[in-house]
Amino acid sequence: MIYREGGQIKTSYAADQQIFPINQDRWIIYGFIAFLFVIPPLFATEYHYEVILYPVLSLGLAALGLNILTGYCGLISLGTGGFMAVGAYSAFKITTAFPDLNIFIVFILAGVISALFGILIGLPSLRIKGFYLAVTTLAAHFFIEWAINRIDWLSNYSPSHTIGGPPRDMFGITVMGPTADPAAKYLIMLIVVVVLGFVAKNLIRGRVGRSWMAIRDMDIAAELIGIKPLQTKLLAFAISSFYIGVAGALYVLMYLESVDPEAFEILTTSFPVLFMIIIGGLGSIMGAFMGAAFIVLIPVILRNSFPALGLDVPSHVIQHIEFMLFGGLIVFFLIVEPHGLARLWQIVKEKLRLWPFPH
Amino acid sequence: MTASPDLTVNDTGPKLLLWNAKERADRPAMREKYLGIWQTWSWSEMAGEVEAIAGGFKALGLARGDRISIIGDNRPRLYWSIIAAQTLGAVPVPVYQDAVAEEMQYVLEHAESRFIVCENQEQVDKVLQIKDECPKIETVIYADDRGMRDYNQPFVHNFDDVIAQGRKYNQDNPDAYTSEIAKGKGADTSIMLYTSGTTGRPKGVVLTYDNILKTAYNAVKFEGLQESDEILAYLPMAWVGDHIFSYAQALTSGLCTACPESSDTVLIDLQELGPTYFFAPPRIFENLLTSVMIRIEDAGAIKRKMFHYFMDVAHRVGPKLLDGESVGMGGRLLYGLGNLLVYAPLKNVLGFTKVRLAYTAGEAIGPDIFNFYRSIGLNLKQLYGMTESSVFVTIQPNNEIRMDTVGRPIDDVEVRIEDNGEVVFKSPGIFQEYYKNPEATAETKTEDGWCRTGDAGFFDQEGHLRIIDRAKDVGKLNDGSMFAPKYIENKLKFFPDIYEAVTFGNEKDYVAAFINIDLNAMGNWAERNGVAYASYQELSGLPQVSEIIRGHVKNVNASLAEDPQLSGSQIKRFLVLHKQLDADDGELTRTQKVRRRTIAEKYGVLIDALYSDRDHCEIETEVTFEDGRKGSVKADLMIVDVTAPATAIPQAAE
Amino acid sequence: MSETMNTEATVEQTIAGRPDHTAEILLSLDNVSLSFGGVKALQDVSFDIRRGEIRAIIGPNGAGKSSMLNVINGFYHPSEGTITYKGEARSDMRPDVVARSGIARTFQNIALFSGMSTLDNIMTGRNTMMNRNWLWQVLHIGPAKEEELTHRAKAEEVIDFLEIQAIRKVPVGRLPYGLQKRVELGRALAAEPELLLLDEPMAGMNTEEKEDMCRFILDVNDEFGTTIALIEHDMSVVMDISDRVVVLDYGIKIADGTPDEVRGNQNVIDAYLGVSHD
Amino acid sequence: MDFLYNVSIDPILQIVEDPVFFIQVIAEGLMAGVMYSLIALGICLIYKASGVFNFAQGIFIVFAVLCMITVFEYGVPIIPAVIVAFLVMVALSWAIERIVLRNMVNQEEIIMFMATIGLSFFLEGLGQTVFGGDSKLVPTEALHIGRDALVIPMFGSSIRLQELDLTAGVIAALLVGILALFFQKTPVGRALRAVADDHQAALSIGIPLQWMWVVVWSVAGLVALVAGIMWGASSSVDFSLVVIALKALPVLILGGFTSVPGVIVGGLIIGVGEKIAEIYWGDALGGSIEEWFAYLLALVFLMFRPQGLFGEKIIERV
Repeated sequence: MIYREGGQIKTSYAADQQIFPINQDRWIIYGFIAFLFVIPPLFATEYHYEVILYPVLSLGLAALGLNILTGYCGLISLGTGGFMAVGAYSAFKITTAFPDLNIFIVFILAGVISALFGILIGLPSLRIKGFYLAVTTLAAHFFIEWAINRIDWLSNYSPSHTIGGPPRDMFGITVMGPTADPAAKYLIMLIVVVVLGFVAKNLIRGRVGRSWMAIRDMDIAAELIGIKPLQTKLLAFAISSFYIGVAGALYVLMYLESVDPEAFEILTTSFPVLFMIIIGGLGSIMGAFMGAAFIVLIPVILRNSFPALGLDVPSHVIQHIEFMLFGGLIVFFLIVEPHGLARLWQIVKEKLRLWPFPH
Repeated sequence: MTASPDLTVNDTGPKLLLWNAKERADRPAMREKYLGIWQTWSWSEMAGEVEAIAGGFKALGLARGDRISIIGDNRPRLYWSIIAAQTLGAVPVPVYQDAVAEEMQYVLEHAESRFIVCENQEQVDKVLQIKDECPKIETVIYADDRGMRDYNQPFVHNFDDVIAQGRKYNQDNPDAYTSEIAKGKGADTSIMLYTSGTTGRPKGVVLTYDNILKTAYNAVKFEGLQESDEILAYLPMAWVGDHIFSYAQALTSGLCTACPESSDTVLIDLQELGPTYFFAPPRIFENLLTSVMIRIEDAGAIKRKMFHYFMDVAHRVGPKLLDGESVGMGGRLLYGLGNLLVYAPLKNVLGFTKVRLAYTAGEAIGPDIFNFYRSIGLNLKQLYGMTESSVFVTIQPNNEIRMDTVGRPIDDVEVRIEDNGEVVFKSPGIFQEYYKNPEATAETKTEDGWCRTGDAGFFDQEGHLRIIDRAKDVGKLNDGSMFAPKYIENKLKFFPDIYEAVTFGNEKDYVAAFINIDLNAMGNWAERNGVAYASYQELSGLPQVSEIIRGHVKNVNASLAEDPQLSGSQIKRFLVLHKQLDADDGELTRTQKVRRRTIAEKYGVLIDALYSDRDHCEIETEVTFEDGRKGSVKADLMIVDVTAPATAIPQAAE
Repeated sequence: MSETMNTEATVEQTIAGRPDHTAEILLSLDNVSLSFGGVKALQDVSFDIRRGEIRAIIGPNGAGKSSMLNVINGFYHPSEGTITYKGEARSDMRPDVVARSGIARTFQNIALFSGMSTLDNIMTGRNTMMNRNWLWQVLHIGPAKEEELTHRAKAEEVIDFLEIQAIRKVPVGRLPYGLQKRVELGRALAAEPELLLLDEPMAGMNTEEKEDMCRFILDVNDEFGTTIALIEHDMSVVMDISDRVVVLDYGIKIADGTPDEVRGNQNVIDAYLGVSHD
Repeated sequence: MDFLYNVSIDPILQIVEDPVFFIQVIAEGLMAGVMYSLIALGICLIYKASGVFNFAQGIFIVFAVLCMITVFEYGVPIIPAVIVAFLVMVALSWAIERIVLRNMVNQEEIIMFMATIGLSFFLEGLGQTVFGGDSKLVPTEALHIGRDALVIPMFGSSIRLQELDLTAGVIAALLVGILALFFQKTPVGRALRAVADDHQAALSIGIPLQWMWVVVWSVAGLVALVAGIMWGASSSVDFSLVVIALKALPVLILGGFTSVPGVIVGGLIIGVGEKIAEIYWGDALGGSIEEWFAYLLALVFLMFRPQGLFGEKIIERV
């Protein structure tokens, strides 16, 4: 309906292959990103940051990472929590060892370490497929969980293996740690997420992305047309783990500020992130963030709606309802639209482009 | 708007190209959707290509006065070949690309073409097939080398080689190009276009630069076309309209001509390109509207209701807004909302978002169709013209759009009505002659410089020309009342269910009709009503279908009854034909016009039955399938009486 | 009726410029055997493919035709025998390595990447030729972007060749069967193979689609000089378009020669009529 | 050097020094393995018949046993309580088939798997709402499950076995036997095997697929109930047991997803291996290695037999 595509002709492949070939899409997305950079720092309160923005950004990035592996390359992982832990503890170790290091570099290094772990875990993926591979990632998860509980060095010998973001400055503003400026913190996270979002898009739309999707859609055929299966899968593991590692660093150092190893349990990280990509949409970058927003917002809405309706519901009951709602929604989405919110968005977009026709 | 060319100096196409290459050097001149993107050439690039091609033609021996035929879909290289040939003073003769070999043979032989430029293997094959019959053919050039590897005849050349040869030639003869251009003048023959003709052999219409450039330029000024305008060139290059729009008007206004990727993708390309200037014969507008209506029927109830509601609003308000009449505030608001929700998106989907000028001509357009497009804000106009007039005789001026007229004469054009009702005109666009056919030329052009159109018509009170029918087709019933077959047929065809109609009545007691149903519209009806059918033939034979058509015929009769002159020619009997009239069977021309005589011969049995008291009639007809095979179909057709014609008014009038 | 038309048209095209029977041998199988568990899929089969020819592999169901293609492109490794490609004996290679050596194929049951568009599917066919580091791709600049655009142009040529412009950006999952087959051919062509293996390219097609596919196969062979080995059930097609035919039955080669020679071979007639083996 | 010694030489020495203790360890490992087998058995059955990897088996166990305990706590005798719990599982199976499975036919395995994760979350929320979040004890006395230890003298020393574990072993063996009979001898069982082999073929010979699913899920519910009682008898029951399904994964990997004997053997191997590793190597590696050892074992195994112990060899086709 809002689309006026006539005349948006492409006279070069570069123009045809840009990320948003339709002007209206481009304006909307860039507008939205600009909105994210300008409006929250002006108006958001601490509550907005803590309850919505930080978790959506950090978990959304983790979901994006998982989506690269699961949604684009078709390799299922249940070990997201473990890789987030690797990223978080790496970032913690690096920034405490080199306090002057720019925190962007800290995040990147944390991601790289996580990526190396990913490659290691991905090695069996040539022989092992499907659920069997999921077990590999679970093994990794449990091993990592065990390691951060056992190896005191990782948490700088903190008694309960707790780590957190130490105060760090950038351009004279504290952007990490308990004394950080919430808006500055938010902007740092947003920059990381936006940059990595575009990087992911660039990878997906090129040779690498096509190889991943080829492996996902039909691995044998992919191999028979010359795609190297192991290299392709390992790259997916590496990139995915990089993203999840960076997300883990953001999650702990920026958002939660202080966590112990329990924060990375399967039920509290791996599964929710998996849900994000299911609800958001397998194989969609936007979907990862939509899913994250959805999963983060549901409890917030739930918790606020009962008091708003004048009902006094005990918090554990709300938690039970939350569980049922999550579970129900997962099943509902898988039945109704296995491709998630992103697909719905896509459908809406297509409908709008064809409006007033149905098809 | 930048400077416009002085046509007294730049009096030929090649000269205009040079002018554009200088004045509009970097503006886009041509586009082609090829390999997935819109390859674009600026005016200077295009001039460079033309220069090379001209050099190549020259090197191959194309000489002043030679004829060169161009056969293929709309492709930049073919357009450039036209100008390149003109540069050398040769006369381009574009040929309809879907013509079968025999049809092609007549034109190539008659025009005595020495050079043939073919788009692809398909066309080359046809040319080679008839080459022995056309001894004048010396050189064949193909633009697309797909499948051409084994064609090693010495006279068959690859376009790429011709260009390369041309570049070399131009290097060796640096002044050849400009000096050749300088030799041309406005009175030279610029192009020869063969009219398909409803009867007899095609005639080669000889047009000069003065004819086409002046006429095209007058229309450019009339409509204010600019270099920012874009047009999609998708109609046959051999048709005068395409030549005027994509060549003459492009050269005189600087507008950009875009060629679609393939004939299958025209609609997609149209939507992508979003042209500002658009021409389509009524049939295409009609098909588009039919598809709109069918697609909207598939939408949900709310959307459908919304669509129909706003279409009603559009019908009330739209044309007035477009014509600049005053509309109440409420109507304006409602139309604005409708534009947001329906009209603009609809235009977007159809590819009309940016169209600021759309023409239709060639046949009468159905009022519903015409109003539909105008009411959603498409500036659709009718014009009147023909090959012999370099198209433009009359155009509907903005804000003076009438359903049943073709507008006013444009600058430099005079129009007169003869005593027998025939329309004659005088204009700069009048053709020189029919090539090698002085008798026909004399029949059409009077000695004092007027041109007969063969159409019957009159001017209404506002000074708008109104065309009724072919002058020679207007006949009389046995009771002496006037019979204008095409007028009646058009009224019938305005019903979406009716694809084509042929009426009979000259020197008969009453009017009878053949009806061709529209497979889309009737098929859709059948689907909605759960009526099963296996083929076109079966569908057309259904009694329910005849009933529906009978209703339409009654409506037509009622409207005929309102016009005193024509009330006597109401339809008494009709039948629904079992097969679609088809150009491949010779029943329609390539431009989809009815070949009355052929049909009368072929279906004589049916006509006799219509004028007897039989209620059915058997017939066996030969048909040509899409792949070229021939076969025959048998059918037993029902003849339907239209009872109780509304004759009250004419009787009262008498 | 149209069947015969088709035959005439294709025969006409095949006459001109066929490779002679002394052309260089591109690939040969020597005494190749292959077994799964106890089942012998191929037994001591030898045959060769000459450069530039269209080589048909025919035989009743279960004759080992697909196994043959799978051996050629490295998906199965023969238990005995050697494969010589371009004059060199080939060791057991991974399929992706074989693909990189210039052998492309299509599949009996369409094996397209259903989540991707026609264009992307065809682009995957050019993967073997794209070798820019993925790090460039991260920013979509420099060599990676340049490479992407160059190969897009190549892919577009394939699209143009196969006349599938109208479905360029349609996800292949939504396409009708016949078009999917064409896209699959496009994906194989995009790799610019020297040897193209087609596994029942016309299975499940209607007459018109078969005609189109025949034309494309002949055009590929003619335009690009690609050597083609194909499995096909439709005898009239095989006889029309192939230069030489090898016939398998129960994993054993029972005939090999020109279509005419094979047509008259008693073993072949028996195999197709289901006469029991002595 | 110490570390190397601790992981290579020392464990061997320990085993040689005290072989009876080693037997004790193996026996305990076998007992734990039986529990793993029971959990994995339910998953295996469902996977065989409906191609769904049921992550919700963990919550099934908790759900079933909590249901039994709750009914029992209302004063209902134990046998009817068990029956009620079983009926609840049947009803649950029916509901799952109606709401979830039926709407997801022909979905990919991975999607089905995720659906069962969703199901697991839903049932957890539901269970906590209905049964409350506290841990509960299985009424072992009413069920006549002994809680004493048996002491068996051996080579001058002795090993201790829990009666409870022995009971579990016997019941598990019985259950497997009954299931085997059920599958081999009853028409329903045969039909189920047909379904497991080929859905399409089963449909085409007129087996009502949907009904079969209900049966299989119900049987899995029964297995879950038994597993829950056994597990709960030795400790207590609460919702943290839900992750128990994850424990079953290595077992399934080892045994193959579709093989009942494989699951039994796999369970035992994991049980024994885990105990030995923890006791002899655990300290050297920092303790609690059983958290991941089973997975490591499964992984190493996978590298050599990707299809599992009893799984069929996968021949890839083009």
